[in-house]
Amino acid sequence: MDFGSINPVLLLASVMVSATPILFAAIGELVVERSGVLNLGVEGMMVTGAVVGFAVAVNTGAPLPGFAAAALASAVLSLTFGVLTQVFLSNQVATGLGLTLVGLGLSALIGKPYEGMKSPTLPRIDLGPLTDLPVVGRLVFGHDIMVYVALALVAGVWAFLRYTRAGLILRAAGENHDAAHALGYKVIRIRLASIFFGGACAGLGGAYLSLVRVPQWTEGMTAGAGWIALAIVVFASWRPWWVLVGAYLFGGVTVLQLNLQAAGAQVPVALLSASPYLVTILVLVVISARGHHGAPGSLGRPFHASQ
Amino acid sequence: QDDPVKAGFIYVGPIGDGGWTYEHDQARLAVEEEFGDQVETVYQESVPEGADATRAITQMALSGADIIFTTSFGFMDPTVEVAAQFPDVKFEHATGYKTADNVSTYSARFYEGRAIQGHIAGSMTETNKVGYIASFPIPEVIRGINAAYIHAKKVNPDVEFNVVWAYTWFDPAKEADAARALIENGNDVILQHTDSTAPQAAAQEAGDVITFGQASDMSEYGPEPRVSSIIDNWAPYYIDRVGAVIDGTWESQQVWHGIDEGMVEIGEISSAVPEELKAEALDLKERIASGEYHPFTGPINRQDGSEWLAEGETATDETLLGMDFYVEGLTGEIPN
Amino acid sequence: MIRLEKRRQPSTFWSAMAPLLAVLLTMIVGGAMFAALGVDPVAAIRTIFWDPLFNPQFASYSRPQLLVKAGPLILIAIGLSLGFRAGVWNIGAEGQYIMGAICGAGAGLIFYPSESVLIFPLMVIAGGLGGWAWAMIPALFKTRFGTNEILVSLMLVYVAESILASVSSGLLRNPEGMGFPGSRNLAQWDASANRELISGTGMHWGVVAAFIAVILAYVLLSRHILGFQVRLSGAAPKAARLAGVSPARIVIFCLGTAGALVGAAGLFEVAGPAGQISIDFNSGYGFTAIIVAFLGRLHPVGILFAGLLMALTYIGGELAQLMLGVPGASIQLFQGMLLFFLLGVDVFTHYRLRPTAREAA
Amino acid sequence: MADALLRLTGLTKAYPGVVANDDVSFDIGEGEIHALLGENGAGKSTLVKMIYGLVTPDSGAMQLRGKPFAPSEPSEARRAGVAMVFQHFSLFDALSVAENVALGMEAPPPTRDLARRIREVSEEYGLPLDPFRTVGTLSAGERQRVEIVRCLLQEPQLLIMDEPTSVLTPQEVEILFATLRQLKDEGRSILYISHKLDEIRALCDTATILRQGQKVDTCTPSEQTARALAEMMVGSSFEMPEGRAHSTGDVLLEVTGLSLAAPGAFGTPLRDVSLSVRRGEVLGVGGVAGNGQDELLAALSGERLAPAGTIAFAGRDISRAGPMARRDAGLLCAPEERLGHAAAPDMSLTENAVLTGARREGLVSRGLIDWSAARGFAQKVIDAFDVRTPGTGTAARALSGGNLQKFVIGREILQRPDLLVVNQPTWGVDAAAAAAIRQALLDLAAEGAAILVISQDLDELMQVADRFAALNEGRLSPARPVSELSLEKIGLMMGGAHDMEAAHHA
Ligand SMILES: Nc1ncnc2c1ncn2[C@@H]1O[C@H](COP(=O)(O)OP(=O)(O)OP(=O)(O)O)[C@@H](O)[C@H]1O
Ligand SMILES: Nc1ncnc2c1ncn2[C@@H]1O[C@H](COP(=O)(O)OP(=O)(O)OP(=O)(O)O)[C@@H](O)[C@H]1O
Ligand SMILES: [Mg+2]
Ligand SMILES: [Mg+2]
Repeated sequence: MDFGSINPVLLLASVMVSATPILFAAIGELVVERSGVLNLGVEGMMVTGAVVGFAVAVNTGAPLPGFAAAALASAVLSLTFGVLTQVFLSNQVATGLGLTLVGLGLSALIGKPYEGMKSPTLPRIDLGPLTDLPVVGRLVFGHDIMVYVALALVAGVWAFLRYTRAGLILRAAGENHDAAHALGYKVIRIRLASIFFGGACAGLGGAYLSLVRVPQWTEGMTAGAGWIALAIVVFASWRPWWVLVGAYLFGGVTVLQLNLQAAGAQVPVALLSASPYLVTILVLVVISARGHHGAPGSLGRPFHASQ
Repeated sequence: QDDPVKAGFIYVGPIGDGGWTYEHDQARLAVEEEFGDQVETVYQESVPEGADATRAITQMALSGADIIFTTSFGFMDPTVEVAAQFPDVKFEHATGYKTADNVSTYSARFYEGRAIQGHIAGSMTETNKVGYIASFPIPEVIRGINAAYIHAKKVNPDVEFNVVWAYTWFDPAKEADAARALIENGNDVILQHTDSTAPQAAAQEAGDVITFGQASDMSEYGPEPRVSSIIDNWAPYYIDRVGAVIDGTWESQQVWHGIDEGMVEIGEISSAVPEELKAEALDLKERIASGEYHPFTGPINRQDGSEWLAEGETATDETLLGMDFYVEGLTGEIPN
Repeated sequence: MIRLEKRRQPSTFWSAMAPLLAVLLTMIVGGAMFAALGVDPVAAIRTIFWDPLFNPQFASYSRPQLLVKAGPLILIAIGLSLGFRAGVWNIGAEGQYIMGAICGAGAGLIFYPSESVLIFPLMVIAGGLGGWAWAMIPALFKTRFGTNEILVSLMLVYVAESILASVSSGLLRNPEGMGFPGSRNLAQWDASANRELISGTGMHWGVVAAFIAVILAYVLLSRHILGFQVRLSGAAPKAARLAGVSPARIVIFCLGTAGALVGAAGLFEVAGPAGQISIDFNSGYGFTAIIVAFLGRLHPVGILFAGLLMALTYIGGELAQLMLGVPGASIQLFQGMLLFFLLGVDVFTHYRLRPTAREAA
Repeated sequence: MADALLRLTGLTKAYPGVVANDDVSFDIGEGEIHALLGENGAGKSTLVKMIYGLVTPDSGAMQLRGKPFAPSEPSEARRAGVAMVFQHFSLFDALSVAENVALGMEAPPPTRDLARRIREVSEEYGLPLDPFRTVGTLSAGERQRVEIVRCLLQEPQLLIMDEPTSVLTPQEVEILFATLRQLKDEGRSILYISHKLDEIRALCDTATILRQGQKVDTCTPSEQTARALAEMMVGSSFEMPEGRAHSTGDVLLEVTGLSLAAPGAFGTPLRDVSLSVRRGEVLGVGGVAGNGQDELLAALSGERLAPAGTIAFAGRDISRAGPMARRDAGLLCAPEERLGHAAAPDMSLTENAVLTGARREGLVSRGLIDWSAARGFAQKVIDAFDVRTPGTGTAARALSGGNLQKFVIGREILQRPDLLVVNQPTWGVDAAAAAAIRQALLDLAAEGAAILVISQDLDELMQVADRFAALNEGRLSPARPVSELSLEKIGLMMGGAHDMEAAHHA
């Protein structure tokens, strides 16, 4: 067996790209869950973002408006979930699944005319000499802008939750919604805002798939990425930097298994293609066995201010 | 002739897949174009193989279809089953092998096109590494890999094939990842037996990598990375068969058409290919079409070194249809 | 302003009315959607809800198909609903369905071409065991380590799919199938075929099993102490512990029962309507059944009706595609709406609307 | 009082089925400690929530220093100088002390300054706190400090305290009172809610008494007897439980050296607990909330299994037996939390009767539940304990707190336990119902059952228990006959000074 052809720098660079969609979705979902809401509809929001982003990019001829529109569209869609669960107090698990169903149907419908089209794609940034540096150049300075946006978002969410008052309030709402309400915080409003933000992030993740990573629109193209994002939030024990680690780990296993195949490794293909999921399960088990949970106290519980 | 003939189509994917189903639907449109008021067409897309297929075909027959094209291998048993219930309806099943009085099968000799792709690939690779994105380990795909490899090897003895099994006909994200992995491992030619254009996009992004369109022309990625393509052209066959129903001359048959009959087309060879090579490729195409040359002509050994075809011997259709082995020189194993 | 006020007792009126209102709202909003797609909304709604039952051209075929389609949905949803009642979220039924089908078919194919009458029962048992075993993975992880069962069961769907791809082109591949992936056709082998029991009804063993499951689940939940414990675990976990119910046992019981029913459903499907194990013989029943379970309010009789309703929208949706050219995706959206409306309308069961007091009051 | 700080006029707030506050008017003076008294459900919390901006009155008005005051949300009230320590729910277990404090403030300073101020203020008022501790790991008394310090940091003019002492030891209560008097001397006003009449008489300048949402009186508590105050609250006199004849039998329950790890991140471990209860005897276990009461009950009920050899019942080791086996043997339990633990809120009373009565009452045969027998049993509990409810089909949550408590206790008592363990039997129950429940416990003991009462209400324990032991951080003091105890000794036992106790006796 010869793995000599696998170039670690290219592999890493490729991991960064392939992890970006789930990273966007997972960091958004992290905020939603920290506010105490379990939104299982990530897949539906992502796929909606993918189609809207693609359609707008094709029509405007520029990818960035596509990203903006994707974020907006998914965020608006996520509000249906928000209103149902927060105002109408519906079961969050069922509503999240419903959101996935609606997102998949809606996106397929919107996407009909765009199937098989080619979209304008995001160029990699080129910082001249910096980008030409060995190793570092490709890894650090050789990506498209959205890769950096995703990283910045992780840092931003981390700083927001840790250092800002709004972040503290958001965590408080997720930790104990009755106490937060008693102190006068608008739990429902905080949660709706978080859901909106989570929707926007999922939309960006979807658009990154359809505009950069693939780049093409096809029905159901997220193919489970939203579910992976949910798993990564648990994996990360609801901590932002660990979301990054989780996303890169999952992206890493995904890319590595293809690279192993491409390099001719004698490992059963079925095992390789299941490996990202097996690794995720394994990590989840190890984490829970260590007793590290850290789930927000009010996660998934309905809140009704009985005043 | 007041009552138009109703032709139904059962598709396995969405029309917009840009590949397999898209080409079948193009052919449907060609049928409408050809016969105008004489036909009416209906279709159902994204029909899962299995129980739902049986129902979709039955309902189509109930709705009054006179001829139904079922366009995926997985529709074989459902087609045969429904056909038994509707003796007056004609059925055409793509890529299968079971026939009946009212069931025909049809398929295309894509390996003929693969041979030409292999020839171009072997000539043009600079790294001597050709990547191949395969879908499922089935005879058709294995045939394609073998045909391409034999002809690449002929022009470039140092060539090496790296096969990635994607286990999907159509999953752009997976195909893009597979293409990237291959490119990163030094493959500068990517052949694919999956239907999306994602590999073309990945190649375009990487630069200095060439690809071939699959199922449809994918000319939007020309002249580079897409340097040529294999196009499924079902229109002549569909027009022929619907015409036969209109005339009342339809009979069950089993066809395997290739470049000669126009079911397999070679998309334009782009300017990225040197003139001389282009001429060679076109010559190969001519010879295959005329029957002068068979892509599987001995001597060819199996992967394990045992003899498959002796000097000058050509493969029978039967072995080709059930092909489940690699030829000598290919590395790796066929998964199962 | 209007605000919601929690009822002391759930309203029986609304819990009966909500599904009807949800269907009505779905028809209205769905109709608007069809109109926006350029399809006559009345015709679309009629094709979806009426034609499969009463259209002379299709009904004689579609009506039995309703059972064929609803059977596995009901069987799976019954299994899942037990867990959902107890707060055990098994989202990975699709994987258990696949594994049940693989194990069941595999167990039968070992004996090909024997014609023993024992083969089919053996396959059913093996199918149930396959699904059960697959569901035991998240169950054990949850009880041993507290691992989240939603995610583990879901990840296992993808693992099951790659096992399916592998066995259908390897281990279980039909040796006479010209090298194509897919097993022998079980429906065409007498010993393994899950046939229509009464011709023209669509009734096969899977449908019978679904009806039995509905009855047993009903008795279990309403009369049996175990069912009481399941409900109690979901309604008040601490009270359940006080009563002496072991949470681990409930998790194992719920996931195990669901796994077995789902696995059996997979086997019934693959030995009957689907016919063979192939790379994607599974058509999402495992996921759709989750919706059926919620539409049926996690109640066995509710699930029976929800399964039939869902089957109706599928078959009606197919007819609408065929006859009216409605895009397939719009049917999916339509089903999503149905669930959303039900979840939304359900608020009236537990809350009442009340105008907020004004100053003068 | 000429210079009223806060004037309430005609405040009214109705909830469905109850008028929580009905035309309530009174004044709170500057520098005054004003008590608000009333039975459970009299409307005290509702009234202060209106002052704090959490609840909007249906009608009526408030004036703060003569200016109209109608806070629409708590932050508005906080800006106006009103701070509040809540009866329930206002700390975040997973957050640090500093974060918890910041959440209750209008414009908290940066973390470092805040931490410094927390240290300063908490020391100034004798309530030391580490700002970086996670709140979930604090004891109940410390948690209360967090709430108080949170208020103090805002320099409030009016501090509202809703039942602050129910979780404190007598010593801690003293410290709190010192703090409150210090605040009063600084010219701040305090609105103080408590059921503990002696405290109110010792601390408060004025008292307003609510009954069923209406103000019935305003008085000077130091001039009234506790009995008089209680009768004003209830509106009539009520019966105190009768004393009973002592005839204790054999030891029924013997716990020796029971240690058990904390159940979760924020629970209390049990440390080397030993106790014994005889037939016909009531053992009272006192202690401040969060010192292991729930854990002790769980270990006795079998919800958590104990190490072998630590719990013997009627001479048999039942340490590893589950709740069902223990119930079969005659050991029954009624936990503190009624909704969710002792009863399933969304299930009917019949179903809740099956919850613990399934086997002892023979409600299940061959796995099938006999629903008509279950209804019969539920009805029997309802009749015997005067549970006010439309019927056995009513959901548990639809009962008022006191009625549900009667149902839960009655359900266990009617199963004729040999040993009954109850935690907080009369928590949140009005005086008349409480008296009835206590009487039922005493009657049960008189019939020869052993009873273990865990309670935070010392008066209750003094009334019903023969012997008393105190729980402190999971340690149980040796039991002493109640007749030998003084309030001071109890306080020391609750504060964990077991050694000192032992020294006295040595
Ligand atoms: N959000 C609400 N919805 C409906 N009823 C309520 C609500 N809050 C309080 N009530 C009712 O209003 C009445 C007064 O309640 P409140 O909490 O003010 O009593 P309290 O005097 O503080 O009692 P406790 O001593 O038990 O704390 C009670 O009957 C209670 O059930
Ligand atoms: N949200 C509500 N919806 C309907 N009725 C309610 C609601 N809240 C309280 N009630 C009614 O008001 C009455 C008082 O309820 P609550 O739980 O406050 O009792 P309470 O006054 O505390 O009585 P107890 O002293 O027995 O605990 C109950 O009988 C109940 O029927
Ligand atoms: Mg109160
Ligand atoms: Mg009360």
